[in-house]
Amino acid sequence: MILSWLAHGILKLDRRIIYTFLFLCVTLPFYVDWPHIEVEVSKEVEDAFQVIDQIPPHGNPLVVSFDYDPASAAELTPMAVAVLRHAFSKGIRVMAISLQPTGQGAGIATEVLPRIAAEYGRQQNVDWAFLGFQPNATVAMLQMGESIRKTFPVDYYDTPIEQIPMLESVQNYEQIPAVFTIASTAVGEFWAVYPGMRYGITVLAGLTAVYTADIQPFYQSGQIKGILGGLKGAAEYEARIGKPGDGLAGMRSQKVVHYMIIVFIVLGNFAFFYTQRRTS
Amino acid sequence: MRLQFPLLLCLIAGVFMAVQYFVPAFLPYYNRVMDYIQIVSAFSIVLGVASVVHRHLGRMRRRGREAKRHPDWPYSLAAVAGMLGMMLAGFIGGRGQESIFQQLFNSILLPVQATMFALLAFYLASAAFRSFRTRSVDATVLLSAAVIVMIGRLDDLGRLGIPDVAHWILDGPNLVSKRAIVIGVGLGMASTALKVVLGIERSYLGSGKE
Amino acid sequence: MRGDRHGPRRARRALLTLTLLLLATAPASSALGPATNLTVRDRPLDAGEVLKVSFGRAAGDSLGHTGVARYELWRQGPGATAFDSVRSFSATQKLPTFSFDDTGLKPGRPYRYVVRTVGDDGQTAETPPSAPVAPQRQWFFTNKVNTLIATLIFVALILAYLRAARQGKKLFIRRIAGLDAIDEAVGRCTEMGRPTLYVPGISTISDVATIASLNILGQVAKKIASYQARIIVPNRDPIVYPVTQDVVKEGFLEAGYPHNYREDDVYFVTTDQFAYTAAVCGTMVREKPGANLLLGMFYAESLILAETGASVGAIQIAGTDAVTQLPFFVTACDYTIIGEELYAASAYIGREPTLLGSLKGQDVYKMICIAVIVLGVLTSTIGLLFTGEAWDGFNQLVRVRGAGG
Amino acid sequence: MGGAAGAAGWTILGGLITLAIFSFLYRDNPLYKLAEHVAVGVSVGFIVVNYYYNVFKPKVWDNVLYNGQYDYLLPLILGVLLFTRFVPKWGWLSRWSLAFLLGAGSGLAIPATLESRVLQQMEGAIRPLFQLGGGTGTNILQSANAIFLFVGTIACLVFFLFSVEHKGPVGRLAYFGRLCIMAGFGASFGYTVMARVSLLIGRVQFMTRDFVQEVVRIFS
Repeated sequence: MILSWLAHGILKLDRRIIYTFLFLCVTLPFYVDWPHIEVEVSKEVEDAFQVIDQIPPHGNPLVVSFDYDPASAAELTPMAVAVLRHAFSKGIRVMAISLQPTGQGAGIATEVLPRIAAEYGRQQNVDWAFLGFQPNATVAMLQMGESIRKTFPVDYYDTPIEQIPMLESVQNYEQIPAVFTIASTAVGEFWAVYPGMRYGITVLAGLTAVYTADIQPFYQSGQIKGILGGLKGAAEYEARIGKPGDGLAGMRSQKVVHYMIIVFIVLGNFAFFYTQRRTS
Repeated sequence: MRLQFPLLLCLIAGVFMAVQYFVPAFLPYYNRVMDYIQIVSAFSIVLGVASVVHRHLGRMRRRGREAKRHPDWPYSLAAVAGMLGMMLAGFIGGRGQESIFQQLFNSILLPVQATMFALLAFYLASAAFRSFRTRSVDATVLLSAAVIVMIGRLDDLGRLGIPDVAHWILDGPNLVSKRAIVIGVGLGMASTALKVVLGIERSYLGSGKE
Repeated sequence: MRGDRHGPRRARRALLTLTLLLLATAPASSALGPATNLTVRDRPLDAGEVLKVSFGRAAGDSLGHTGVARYELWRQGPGATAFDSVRSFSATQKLPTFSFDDTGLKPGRPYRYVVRTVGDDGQTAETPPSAPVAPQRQWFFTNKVNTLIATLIFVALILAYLRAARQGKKLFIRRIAGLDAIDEAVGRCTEMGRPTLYVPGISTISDVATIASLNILGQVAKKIASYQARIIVPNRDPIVYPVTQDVVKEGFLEAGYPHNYREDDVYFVTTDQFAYTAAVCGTMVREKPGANLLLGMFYAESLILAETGASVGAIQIAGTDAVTQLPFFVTACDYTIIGEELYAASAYIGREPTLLGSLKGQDVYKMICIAVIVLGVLTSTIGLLFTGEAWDGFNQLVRVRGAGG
Repeated sequence: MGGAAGAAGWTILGGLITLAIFSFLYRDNPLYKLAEHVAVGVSVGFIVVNYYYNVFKPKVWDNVLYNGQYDYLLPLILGVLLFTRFVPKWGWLSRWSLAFLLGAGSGLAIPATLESRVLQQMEGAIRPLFQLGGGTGTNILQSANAIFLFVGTIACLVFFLFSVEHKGPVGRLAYFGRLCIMAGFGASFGYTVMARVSLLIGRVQFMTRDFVQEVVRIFS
């Protein structure tokens, strides 16, 4: 009886075999150009793209907030890169900050910002600025509504904010066309809950896939104007701006592993119900 | 006295911050209090840091009758060394893109955190095999919705209409259930906040009256 | 060279057009224009310390390409005669108009402004002083009326029910299905003569989910004691640990079997998240518990606990308010208590006044929300059917307006 | 360590540490523990340096010394009081700082939370049950969806109601709410799978692209 042999075999399968199988499924697509993927831009990503696309170049800056830590960098940094490429390619200025509670978002921004800005020959403090980290995200967000200078007296490189030419006419949210928060925690939601309600700012959110399902009510009620969800959101944005990056590169492995997980669930349930029907 | 005054301070701070939300005239004082909160909460981060250092230093000291160190003391030494190295690099070498401070972040802190969470993918794979069962109506509805959403995100079964069903699950049942949860959590948060301000909820002050 | 009769005339005409061209593009350097439409207005809904000043570029200065170096803003305070400098704006910025919030002013006192255009060659031109404007102080965010009413109703409800609960009034809370599932699991487990493993979550004592879990632990411990069976409680938080000891000891006492309480069955493992998880999984494999109760706050390790429990064949009941972990618990456990149900279970058992009162207050508020949504949808639909336009009265009622400009 | 060689050295260090953490899959080992503890130390050092430059120096030190705003001494004192937690005898002093922090934070949260998580969400739920604009086909589909959203929202809210016994029609409505909640968790489950897997994909990308290249370059 192959079926019962198969069922028992599945139940007793050693954990390390499953791990190696998963590792292969993730690694193979990097060396073999299979399977084919096409990425369709969803409405949430298109909304985010339109908001950023309409920001006048060389004018008031788009705020990009690195509200995540290295644990979710694999999923969120491709988004940051895609949006920064979109902004810098159009000459849109970027004012980057980080409100991630432990401040480790600042470490990521320090590495990503100069690298992408150099791709488009954008200069620091003229086309982009990085104001660094502030503790207590809720308080910092609300303080920026009154005065960005008081919230960030100096930037991450110790330059007083008065000496940054691009921020000369920036005082509070009235000069900020949109805030793009890249968040792995509820900080992404806080932008819509606190400054969103009090100052009516336009909030765009780049979130880990875990939060994409939970944030839908804020998107449907208009409190968040656009969403990039997980690695797929990054891939869609890369496709939209026509610059493939880590998002699209990872989608092949993503597809293989998704089917693998589905097969595992089906097999697991088959084995469970087959043996259970046998014993009861 | 040791309990009443802190609770009074908590009440005053709480009532002011709630009332200022509706009174523009308090804006200057509101801005000042926000600065204070910023500074004190920054100190609480340093407190968290200090307690980590305190725990690791404690492990390295000789203690007890035979003056024995904690078995894991070499690891604590490594932790303290990592911290001092990072502080030296930061305060001397600055925090620019090429600085040692940033390189240490990129090649020690980032890989450890990123890989720790990457392990979760392995646990997920083994759980998919061994414990995700359609054992109840709830689990059946959940797993079927999950499978549809997963397939829907792979975009190549458009012909079968699965991506549209997946999108509807997100904009339909998922939207209504998460909305109810957001409202429920919101009310829970607001009532807990109210109990803290009024001093009814005081577990954060630590137990007992010592 | 002059072979062509028309040469000189064409040359003269070329010269003429050249100069005209130059004149057209060259700044009218002599006549440096003042800034255009200088407007000063009070910032609405503020403490009366801010005036919003805005002005356009001087005539002929198109986006900072020509002759103008900077614009200087000068202010004349109340009772002063001289103007003093406030700020300067470099003309190279690519902004068609300049706007600036002048802060730190005195409410109710008049201020006047002048904008001076400074050319590259030091020429200056000033606008006429603006009419005196006084910043006004407002005492209420008029766009937050609905929020204020909603907040006042909320506070009133919570306080009323807290007082009612403290006075011991009879407040009805329905028994949630999860508690029946726990009783059944514990019952079947003790029949098989196997211990029950109870994990009170991995968070601290100040976490609401942990407090709720401890309430349920008391009930479970009493039931197990009455069956003279064993309960194992591994702890991750050093402060929660002694509380679980007291709760379980008290449970055994109430059941009338204080001597059955085993000191080393309720123990502290470690504070490290993954080390704690590994230790609990080890206990599951060794002790082979008949029932696993995972109630409280959990993070990413919930997946490992539930999987090991399932592999050991225990009946598993989970309960947490960590929304991100609930999907895993539902698929891996036999029954799951979802979010607020955990608090309701704890209030049902413990009848603890603060939890009971606030839960009832929130419940009544939720009923008001349901009523408003139902009325809103009905009136909006009726409006659509009869007037072709969805009536948005209720939408206006609950819509939140940002303070804005 | 010069530019290129330096960069290579850091990448290799990153790769070796990634392998040390992956070794935990096989079983817990000293290498894993060492990498984890060093990372804890580095993260603590990171916070201290950032906190000094971004918060303490500009907001406390400069404000008090140069701008003469001596009222900033108040939060400074409250902040320092936090450290009395290490001295059991004076530990109660830290309650003042916690009371201020939690009191102000909670006061700020009450109106904002009610406004954004309750009021604005209710506004999102209030939509007409029928759509008349498009062709008959889309109208029916959209109207059915609008009715589902309305009944679903009320059902899920009723599921979380604890003052009403879940029996009879209310019970059936609550059960329908529970099914919607399960479908919602299904959506979250599907997305969470993608999230966990992308973290692994990120590490594999780093190892196969950067780490392997550096190692090959060194040995060739």
